[in-house]
Amino acid sequence: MTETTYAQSATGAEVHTTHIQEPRVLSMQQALNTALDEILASNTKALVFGEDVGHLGGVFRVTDGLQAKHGSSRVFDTPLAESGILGLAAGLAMAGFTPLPEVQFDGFAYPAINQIVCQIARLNYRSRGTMPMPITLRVPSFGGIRAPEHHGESLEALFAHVPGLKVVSPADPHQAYHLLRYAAASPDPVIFMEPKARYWQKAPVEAAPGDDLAGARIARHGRHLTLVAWGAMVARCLQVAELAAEDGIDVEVLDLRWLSPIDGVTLAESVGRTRRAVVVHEAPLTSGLGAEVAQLITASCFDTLRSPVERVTGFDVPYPSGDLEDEYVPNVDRILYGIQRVLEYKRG
Amino acid sequence: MTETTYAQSATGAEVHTTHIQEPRVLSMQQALNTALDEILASNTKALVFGEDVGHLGGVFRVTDGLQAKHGSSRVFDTPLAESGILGLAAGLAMAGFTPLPEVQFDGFAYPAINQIVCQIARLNYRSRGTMPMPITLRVPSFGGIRAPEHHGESLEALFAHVPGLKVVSPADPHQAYHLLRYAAASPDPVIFMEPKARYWQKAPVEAAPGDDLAGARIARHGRHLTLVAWGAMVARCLQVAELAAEDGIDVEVLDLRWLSPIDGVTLAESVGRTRRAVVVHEAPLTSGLGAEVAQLITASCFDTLRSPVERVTGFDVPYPSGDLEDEYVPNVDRILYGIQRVLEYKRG
Amino acid sequence: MEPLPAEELLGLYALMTEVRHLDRAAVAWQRQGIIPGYAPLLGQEAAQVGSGFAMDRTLDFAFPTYREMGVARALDVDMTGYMATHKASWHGGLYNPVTSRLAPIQAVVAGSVLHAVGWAHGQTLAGESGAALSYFGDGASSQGDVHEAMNFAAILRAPVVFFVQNNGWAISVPTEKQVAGGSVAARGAGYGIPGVTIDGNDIEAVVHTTRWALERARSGQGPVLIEALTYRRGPHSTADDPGRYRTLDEERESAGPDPMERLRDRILGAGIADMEALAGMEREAAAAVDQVRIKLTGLGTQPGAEMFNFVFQESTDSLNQQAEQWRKESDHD
Amino acid sequence: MEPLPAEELLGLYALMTEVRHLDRAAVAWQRQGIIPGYAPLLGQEAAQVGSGFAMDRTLDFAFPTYREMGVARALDVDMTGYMATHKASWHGGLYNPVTSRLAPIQAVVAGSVLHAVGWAHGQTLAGESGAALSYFGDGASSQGDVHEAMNFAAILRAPVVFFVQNNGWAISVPTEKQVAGGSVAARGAGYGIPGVTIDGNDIEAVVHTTRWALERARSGQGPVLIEALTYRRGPHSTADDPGRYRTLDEERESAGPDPMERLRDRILGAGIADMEALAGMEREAAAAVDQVRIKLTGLGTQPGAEMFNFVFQESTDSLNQQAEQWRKESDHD
Ligand SMILES: Cc1ncc(C[n+]2csc(CCOP(=O)(O)OP(=O)(O)O)c2C)c(N)n1
Ligand SMILES: Cc1ncc(C[n+]2csc(CCOP(=O)(O)OP(=O)(O)O)c2C)c(N)n1
Ligand SMILES: [Mg+2]
Ligand SMILES: [Mg+2]
Repeated sequence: MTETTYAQSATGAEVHTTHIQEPRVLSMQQALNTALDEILASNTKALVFGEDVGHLGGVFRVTDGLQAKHGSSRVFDTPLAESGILGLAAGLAMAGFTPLPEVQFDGFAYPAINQIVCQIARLNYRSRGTMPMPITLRVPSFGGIRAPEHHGESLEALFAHVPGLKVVSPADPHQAYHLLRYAAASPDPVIFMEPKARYWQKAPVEAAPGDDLAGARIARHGRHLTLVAWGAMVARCLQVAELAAEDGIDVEVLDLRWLSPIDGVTLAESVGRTRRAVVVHEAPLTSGLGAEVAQLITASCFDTLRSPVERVTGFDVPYPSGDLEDEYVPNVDRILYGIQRVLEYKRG
Repeated sequence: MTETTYAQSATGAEVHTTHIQEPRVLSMQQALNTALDEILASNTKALVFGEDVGHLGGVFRVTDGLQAKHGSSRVFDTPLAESGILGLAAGLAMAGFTPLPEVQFDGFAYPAINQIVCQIARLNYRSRGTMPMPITLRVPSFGGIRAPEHHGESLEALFAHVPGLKVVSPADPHQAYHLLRYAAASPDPVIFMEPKARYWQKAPVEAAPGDDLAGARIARHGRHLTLVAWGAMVARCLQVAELAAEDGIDVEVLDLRWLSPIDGVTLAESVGRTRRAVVVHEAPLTSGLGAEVAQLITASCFDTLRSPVERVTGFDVPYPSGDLEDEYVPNVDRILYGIQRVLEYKRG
Repeated sequence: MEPLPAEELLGLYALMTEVRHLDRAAVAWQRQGIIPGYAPLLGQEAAQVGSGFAMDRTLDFAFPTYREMGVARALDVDMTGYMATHKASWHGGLYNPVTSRLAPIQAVVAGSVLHAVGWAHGQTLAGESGAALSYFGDGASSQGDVHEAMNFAAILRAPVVFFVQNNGWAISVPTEKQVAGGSVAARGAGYGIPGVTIDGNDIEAVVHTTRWALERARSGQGPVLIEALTYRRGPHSTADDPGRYRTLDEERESAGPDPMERLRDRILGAGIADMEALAGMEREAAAAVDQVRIKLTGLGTQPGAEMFNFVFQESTDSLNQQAEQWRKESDHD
Repeated sequence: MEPLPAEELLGLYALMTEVRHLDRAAVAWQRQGIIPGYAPLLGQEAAQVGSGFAMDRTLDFAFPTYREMGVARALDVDMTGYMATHKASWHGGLYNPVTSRLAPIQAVVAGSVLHAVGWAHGQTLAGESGAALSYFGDGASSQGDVHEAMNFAAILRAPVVFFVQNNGWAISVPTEKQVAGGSVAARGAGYGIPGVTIDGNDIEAVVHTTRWALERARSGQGPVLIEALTYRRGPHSTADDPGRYRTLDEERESAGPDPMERLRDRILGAGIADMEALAGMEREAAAAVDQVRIKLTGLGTQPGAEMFNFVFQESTDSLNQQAEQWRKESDHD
């Protein structure tokens, strides 16, 4: 994966290659901001819009300074209507633009679902490839910030089930920077789920992606079992892995990254080695993406699996208020229990 | 499960027990129409509304004659706006009514998703049980009728992932009649997915439900493997079972009925006996409800399963036009291939 | 209002004649099993042909619903490719939407109204001067997306013309139970955009008003909302039975004079052409429709592989594997 | 417009004083870490207290957003239960919405507007005579649901009053970039319903207009749309920094006179009460707010089991099992 691959404009717009040249320590918010800045600079057809993304720079400051730098035609506030924002994006894509709309919070993607599912995901298909939808929809996602209702949700299972969408979530600043540039260069619609609980932690962003951005990645190598996670749960799983190591348990952490399409090859390779897996996600259990991941693992590793794949997830309840958040989001204890279950499993 | 159980009104409205007294041969459309008629007669708080459900009696005639009989206050046409219909339902539920709204076709539930997910599914929770939502949303669902775009879709995975919703789909007229009465008596919101390809086939409807309506049911007993299906796929699986029987393969067909909550006990019991399972659904493969079913089976039957659970489903493509429908919806051949795969599976 | 030149009137009459023939033929084809379904536009020919005719096809772009066959014909779209949607070949139709200046056929009521606004705003951003023409119905006007579209369009001053065909019905629901206040056009004022009501069965009024609105939009003066009053003379679709919700007497009364007859009388009255010339047009229309029938029946079933081909610009391994498995399992017997 | 009786003016002043105290206190509590966040209503006290005060609590029902603390107080809602939402105890608040005649606090912009229409239509169907009062903002007016709600309400002639607080801002976006045409009230005409613009900082105008609208609705004359012009003097929420999008000078200019000072001047000018009496009200308000603080800080953390308890009226085996597992895994260390 070279830089030019993802600096290419899907719509044939002139592309000036703009890219960080040396490692920088950035928060995810800064990494995303840098990526957006460079996307706007290198693809003259790129547009950033949504609620409060202009002057204010977004409620999480991810678009901070972009309007001042790139102008209010290319970075603009819309009225407060998510269906309108996504419908506008579809029309702009038809006109040859590369829209990067934002939905302010996960829970406010619902009013736009009709435009996302019935229009953006299908216009390439409906038009037999003549009207591509190179749209990257940024959605601050997942929980963990003690926010009001509808500000802490995980919609990946919904999006991953929609044919015509690709879905990705970065786990750290380096991933955020490279995956956003990769997504924005895609000729297909990508839902970009930003783990808002991780916006502020700093870490190095390298100039080179480091691996093939199209698939999953092993965030930590281990021998005894594989923890599969994405978004904010990757950091938590890495933390769990350190704790487990104290008990002599060697945990592999697989950062799935792409929630659609899922990288079944890396999954099979990892669990083929470790023979045990736990999937961790914040979304409710039932019909969550963990079921798909578990079934993909089981189908490919049926003979070698030593125990059923475990799921440690949010419960089948609405995302709760701050008081109960730490009870809802998989915490270290619950993940350790999941690990214990797969390690202690005995055939009956 | 006795009649009175589901003739109870969730909202405490006066209930006159009205119910078919002897077996009748009905199409599913007639069975649903009969059930709605009786619900309106027995629960004075019940209301039927949606697009074209009044005078016209619905595009599938499921509400035929109900306005003439019960009046245009209780059975009424709304303007053409699905979010409006569901938002109205939520408000009417707050006012003590038992709304039975209709969304005209599966694909037109998307504009209402915000009201369904963020409001109807959560108002009981948000209000700490003081504002129940005894809403039964009828959605003509699934494919098979060579219809225009957005008229053949399967949204069960989306609905089943939403905490606060219950989801059910009947496979035949008897199930349709009893499950609709059961759903309408529920104090919780139920998404009622009607397999539109099965509206017109007639079959006997018995006065007694015949089993516990709250769970799954075995539609055909068999020894060699379990086919798990719902909606229109149940009839197809029964047909496959007959064909397989000619080759000496004894197929059990499990009609899941409730897509949320899923009856894990019946699943485990069946596959515990047959040791092999194939899940069949019309929705796309990835993140479909088949993943959840497969994972539930694997988790409960890990030691006895002889092969990984197979999924025979729609592809990860938008539901296609009539020309390609029979290629998309699981057909007899593809289900037979799935059966072959689980039967011929050999540990590597 | 200047009368239209004679050759334009004749051109419009020829188009309307062909559209009416094709419309009637399509209903017959459905009965004959040639196509599984169809949504007739009978009675809406003036609104559709007139507005499509008013477009500048080098600049403008139209966004239809599922009933705009007359617009498609006026834009000179390949009619076999257009009708293929009703043959269940491909949802969006088999014509090329980009070169045809007609977005793919669209079944979600109000689904494409926002796309028109987005495309139009794209014209502004790109410094181009086309206008978008957004078609929708009285029923669709109830959808939230229409409100969002009008508000966005007015805020962005986007060059878009909202063209509402108020044909009196949304399937079985009459306008008075659909459109509170009785007028879609009146809603324009609430967004600060001109809302104009026209007789949608008077093709000259349709052409003039649409031209005016498109020019206004192109010249940077922002969106316009046109409500063309017309009447759906046929059923909602071939699956519908209007006898269940309106009587023939009611139909006759509400429909008013036939837009085709009006144009014919206008042409004959002004001595622009004689009956014979018009009869010639009828024959040409019949021949053209016959060609469509021949090509349409000649269209084979779409190959199953097409299901997989257009999902993405860049397909995925997982999808390719599904296509591969499908191929294996459907080759077999 | 008849002036309000003296005791009503005094009652309103007492309510507004308490609301202002509680509002300022809540901002302080956020800084002190007592609550994680808060959305102040500073400057909107007249619009909120006046409209809530105009309700008949035996008949009517209010549907708030997330900023209607002043409405809640005017309706005599348990303010600890109300403020609990900002302590992150429970999203909808811990008050009983049914007995309070105030629907649960609601964070989806425009989410509850349709509920008000549904509840109001329920009054018609049940032969009862209450009216619904639906609160939303200038930003919310852009949502499709608001359009659908107004159209439904007018078609159904539902007894609902739409009360828009146009406070000039939706987070950082000013009304002129939000509301095309500049007036939410003007949109009423498009639905055939009265749209009234009032000075939302004039509490007498607010009380009079809301009473008139509620009475009109209750008597079967259909919905009314009121746009109360006011100003959000504080940040959008305690997480917001208005300095990024407006200057203090702009604030001063746009905000106009403080609604509280206006009522105080009115009361003093008319000799209804003297400064001392008003100072007494301030002391009572401070004491009441202190009580809320004590109760709020005394509120323990919600027990985790509550997550599972209210999902359904009839819980499910699967959910019960999850609750059981949660219990086991969180008792442990
Ligand atoms: C969002 C959505 N809801 C429902 C339908 C089903 N439906 C198809 S056409 C129609 C009526 C549309 O009426 P109108 O907008 O007036 O257009 P007309 O059919 O009269 O041309 C309905 C309800 C749909 N296609 N899309
Ligand atoms: C559907 C939805 N989209 C976005 C948001 C995020 N958000 C919360 S408040 C707000 C601004 C609301 O403005 P307005 O309606 O004028 O109310 P105000 O805050 O001024 O009281 C936004 C964008 C939301 N809560 N709901
Ligand atoms: Mg119509
Ligand atoms: Mg505001």
